[in-house]
Amino acid sequence: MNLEKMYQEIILDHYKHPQQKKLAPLDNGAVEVHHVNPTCGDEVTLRAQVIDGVVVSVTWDGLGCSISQASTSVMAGLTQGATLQHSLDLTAQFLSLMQSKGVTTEADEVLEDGLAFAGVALYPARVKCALLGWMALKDAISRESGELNE
Amino acid sequence: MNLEKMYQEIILDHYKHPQQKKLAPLDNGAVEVHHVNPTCGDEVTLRAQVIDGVVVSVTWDGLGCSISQASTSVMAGLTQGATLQHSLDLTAQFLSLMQSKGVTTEADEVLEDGLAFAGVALYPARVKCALLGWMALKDAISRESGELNE
Amino acid sequence: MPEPKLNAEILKKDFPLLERTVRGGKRLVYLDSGATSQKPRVVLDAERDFYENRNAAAHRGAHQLAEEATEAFEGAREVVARFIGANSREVVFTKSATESINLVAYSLSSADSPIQWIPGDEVLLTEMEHHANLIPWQEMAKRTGAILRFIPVTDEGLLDLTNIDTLIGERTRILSFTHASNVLGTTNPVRFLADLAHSVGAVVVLDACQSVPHEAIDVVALGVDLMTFSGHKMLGPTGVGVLWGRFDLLESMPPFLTGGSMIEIVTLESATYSLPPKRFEAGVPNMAQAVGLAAAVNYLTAVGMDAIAEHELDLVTKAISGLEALPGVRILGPAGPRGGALSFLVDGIHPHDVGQVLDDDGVAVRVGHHCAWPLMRRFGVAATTRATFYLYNTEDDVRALIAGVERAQKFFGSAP
Amino acid sequence: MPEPKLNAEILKKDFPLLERTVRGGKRLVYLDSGATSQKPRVVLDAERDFYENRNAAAHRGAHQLAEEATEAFEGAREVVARFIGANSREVVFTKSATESINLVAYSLSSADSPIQWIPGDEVLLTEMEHHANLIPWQEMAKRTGAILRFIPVTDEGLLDLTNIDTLIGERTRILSFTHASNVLGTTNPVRFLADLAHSVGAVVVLDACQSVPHEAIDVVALGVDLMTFSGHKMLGPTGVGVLWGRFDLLESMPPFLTGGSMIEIVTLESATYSLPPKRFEAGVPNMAQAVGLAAAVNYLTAVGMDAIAEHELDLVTKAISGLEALPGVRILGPAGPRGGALSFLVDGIHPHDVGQVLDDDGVAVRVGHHCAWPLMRRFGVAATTRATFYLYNTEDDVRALIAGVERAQKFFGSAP
Ligand SMILES: Cc1ncc(COP(=O)(O)O)c(C=O)c1O
Ligand SMILES: Cc1ncc(COP(=O)(O)O)c(C=O)c1O
Repeated sequence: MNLEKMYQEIILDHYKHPQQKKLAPLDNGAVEVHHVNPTCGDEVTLRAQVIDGVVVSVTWDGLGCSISQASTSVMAGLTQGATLQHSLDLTAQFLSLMQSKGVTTEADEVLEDGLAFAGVALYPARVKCALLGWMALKDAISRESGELNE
Repeated sequence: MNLEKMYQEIILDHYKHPQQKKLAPLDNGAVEVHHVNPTCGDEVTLRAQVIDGVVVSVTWDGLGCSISQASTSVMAGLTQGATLQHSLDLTAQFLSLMQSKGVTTEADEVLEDGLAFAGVALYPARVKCALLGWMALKDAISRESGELNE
Repeated sequence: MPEPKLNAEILKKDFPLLERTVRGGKRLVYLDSGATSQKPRVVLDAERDFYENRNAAAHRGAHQLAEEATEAFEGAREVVARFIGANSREVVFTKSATESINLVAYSLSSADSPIQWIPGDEVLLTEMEHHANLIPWQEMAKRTGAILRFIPVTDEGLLDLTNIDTLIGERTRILSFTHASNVLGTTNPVRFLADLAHSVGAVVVLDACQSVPHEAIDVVALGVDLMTFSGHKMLGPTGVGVLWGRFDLLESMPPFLTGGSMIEIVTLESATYSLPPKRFEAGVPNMAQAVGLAAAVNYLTAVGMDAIAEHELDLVTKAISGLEALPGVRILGPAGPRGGALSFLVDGIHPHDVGQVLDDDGVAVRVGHHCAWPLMRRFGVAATTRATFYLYNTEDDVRALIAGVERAQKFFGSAP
Repeated sequence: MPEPKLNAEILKKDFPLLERTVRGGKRLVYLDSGATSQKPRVVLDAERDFYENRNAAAHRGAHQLAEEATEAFEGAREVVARFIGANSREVVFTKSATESINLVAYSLSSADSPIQWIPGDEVLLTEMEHHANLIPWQEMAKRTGAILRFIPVTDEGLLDLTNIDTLIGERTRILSFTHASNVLGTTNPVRFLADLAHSVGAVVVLDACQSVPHEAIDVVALGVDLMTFSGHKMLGPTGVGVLWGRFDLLESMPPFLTGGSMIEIVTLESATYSLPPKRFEAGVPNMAQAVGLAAAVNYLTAVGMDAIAEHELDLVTKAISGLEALPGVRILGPAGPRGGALSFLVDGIHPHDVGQVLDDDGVAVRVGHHCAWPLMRRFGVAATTRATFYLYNTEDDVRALIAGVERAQKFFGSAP
């Protein structure tokens, strides 16, 4: 019963058919980051490229549980082609969803498939899994901006 | 009530009129040791001289509570002039009295005034006070013998 | 609205141990809370509740029980943080204040320390430190070549700040001192000293073992960088202490104890470490003790820290005047304003013997050097008798203390 | 007379937590004792009794309560010492096995250590160590210039002793390894390795976290020099661990944590230290936790360590055959003789997801790298699912585990 609530069809679909799970070549100033979940050893490598304030490419590879894989897939789908600001907003929104203990608000609807992770917020130990890819994106963006600023 | 049992007249007498509490000069191969009770800071300096297997002199000085002072006084009185072996036997006997939880045996009678400390054995925190001078003697004797053996 | 005065007679009923008798039926008069405090029922219940309902390895499991244990442990951290006006990520659970200070002394002297030691650099302490805030620095000095210096203590038992400008200087890298003396009851001018030390760029460590249990503390207002205290002295369980630190400082400090749950990535050859506070909490933590400490903090808060401080000052003031009225009794330390530790000497009677007579009356005090041996030497004594007060002590307890000292004087025939 | 088999159904009633339900009324099947064990009522009662009747600062007071607290604390030491066939002066109470190992690694690398390090000296570990027995040595190697070497692990999960003669040699100063693997269940040949290490003069440290709780241990027969374990994994409270050491070795080791109650004489400039065990127990100790641990030891002894070992072997054997009967399930580690830690992989399902399904059924297992990340890499996996058994587990628990794994396979559609 609870299980189905957590592992929504959308999540299992993304898990089985992850989006953009193939690292694009590292050129044109794309940034690569590598994040690890220290409690379970799950890993993600993410490459992001920002041009003129738009995240033109988000690709990744990784090893991990259904939640981390599906969530990274959703993230990649939502942010590729989005503006930098929108990507950051989405990240903030997803983070707040994960801290919501399962209560969703209207604002969460921008997350589209990401909304399916509301059930995960009920399992504190899995929140980190769901955040793995999003935190990698945030890191990549801040490095990218760091470089731009220099 | 308990107090009187612990602070026997004999103990208070020795406390007020300690025996051999005046360090003899350090010559003729006498040994000096300095012992401290780490829980309360009480100290004793003891000088002992052994000649031909006889403890010819035991003098001391120190700062401490009634129990440590009285017990050191009794020790000095009993061991000065005794054979080395007898002094060690007395020390062992006193130690066993202190571990007796207040139950005395016939064997304890060799301790003479030292028997008055049976009540102290009921107060574990004071046992160390009662042993301070005796342990200093034991140490002095073993150093003395160490030196003899060299 | 001012906090109401506390009623110790009523509070006392919350402490099961205080109902017991000693030495053949005597009422226990517990005046040794400076060594360790008694525990209210709610603290014991909280620990037991943790074990009976939520016990599992925090931060390590993905099952429900582990989640609940993590929540309990992290919840305790928040309660403790709020109590001292801190953010929870700045609160590290250790086993004791002693461990906390050692953690700081080791971490700040390791190769990766934010302080890079040059022989001749100085650590400034005071003459009134507890061994726990002295020996770790002696050992650290051996490792780094640092020199220890000491703020002296006046005859009144206050820090002698006359030459403070020559004591704090460019070479001072660390100032570590006690907020309240566990022997003299002195309360030190934290903010003044901290500001002075900061003006030369030193790190300021506060030993708050004898203040956090007894008065309202706002760590930001104190202006220090690191602060330590022990749970067992503030109604909490044994086996838990706290290190608080400014987050940016903690973040720059290398770990001390290493092992599980404080890592990011581990290979056979090397490891990277988590952010504080986890970086400093290797291994399965003292979860039940942290939970018990949080319950103690909640209890203290409900009673009111200002009310506690006022109550203790009232008791210690009465004790001082009662004891000073006895001929041949000398108080060590300031008259006031002061903390609740009260050390005294009775002419002609060794503290051990004073304590024995008190014990015979059911009055539990501490005798000895109180782990502050150098301070004893400063006052030319080997030991003192010390009474310490807490929220559950009553005026009856003070009367029992004074009566006991009188009895000791009679017993040893030293009363003039 | 052989010990009677234990009856887990009856013992279970002694553990209040095991009566609770999880995830909406499911019976709790606790298979995570390798992380931390549950506590029988007698342990909670013993701790509470200490606080309610004997709480005071051990070794520090001269009053009756302090005497009783000292007796309780030192009595606990004797109980623990007897349990492992040791003398009580060889038993040091720490906060955890993690602290114990750090104590050893710091003490043996300090300037006064009995081992004087020459760069190139070696510390020998194994590839199956818990982070607690790996990272402290990495840090120590940084300080001393020592080189870490590792006994490899075979595909079966055993130590690969083929080249042991090249691994242990003249340069080996310390051999530190686990008695039983917390991941694979492997039990290592302690005596053989200890004798070999002694033949080159190395100090032998044993991590007995996963053996002392589960089988009868005689530390003399094991032939090691130092041994560590944690109370919370053996029915005891959190916040207490043990370091056992040969007395002459302990006596030659400088202190680690310094502060009160571990000293002989203290001046502002320097201090001299007590004999072990006090030398290693600075500060007011974790008295209640030591007392609780002694109650746990008494409980374990009453049940019988051989009966416990037999019971666990029975359960793990049944679990192995049940899991192996499922297609696509692979066990890591030896078939037997073995300890009770059982790690496995389910084809096509990540351990986190296996654990989640089990949790949904009320079965608490651990998933992840189990603080043995390098061992995971050795087996080419990021994580495993791990079940660990203890005296209160039943065959029903084993059945629940197997049924849960089957359900996970159905849920994720990975069962062939
Ligand atoms: C083999 C082994 N060693 C060391 C430890 C560390 O124990 P603790 O976390 O209680 O210090 C553990 C448990 O986590 C373990 O299983
Ligand atoms: C001022 C002060 N600092 C440090 C300590 C050490 O505390 P603990 O023994 O709990 O580590 C104490 C208490 O003994 C103390 O009074």
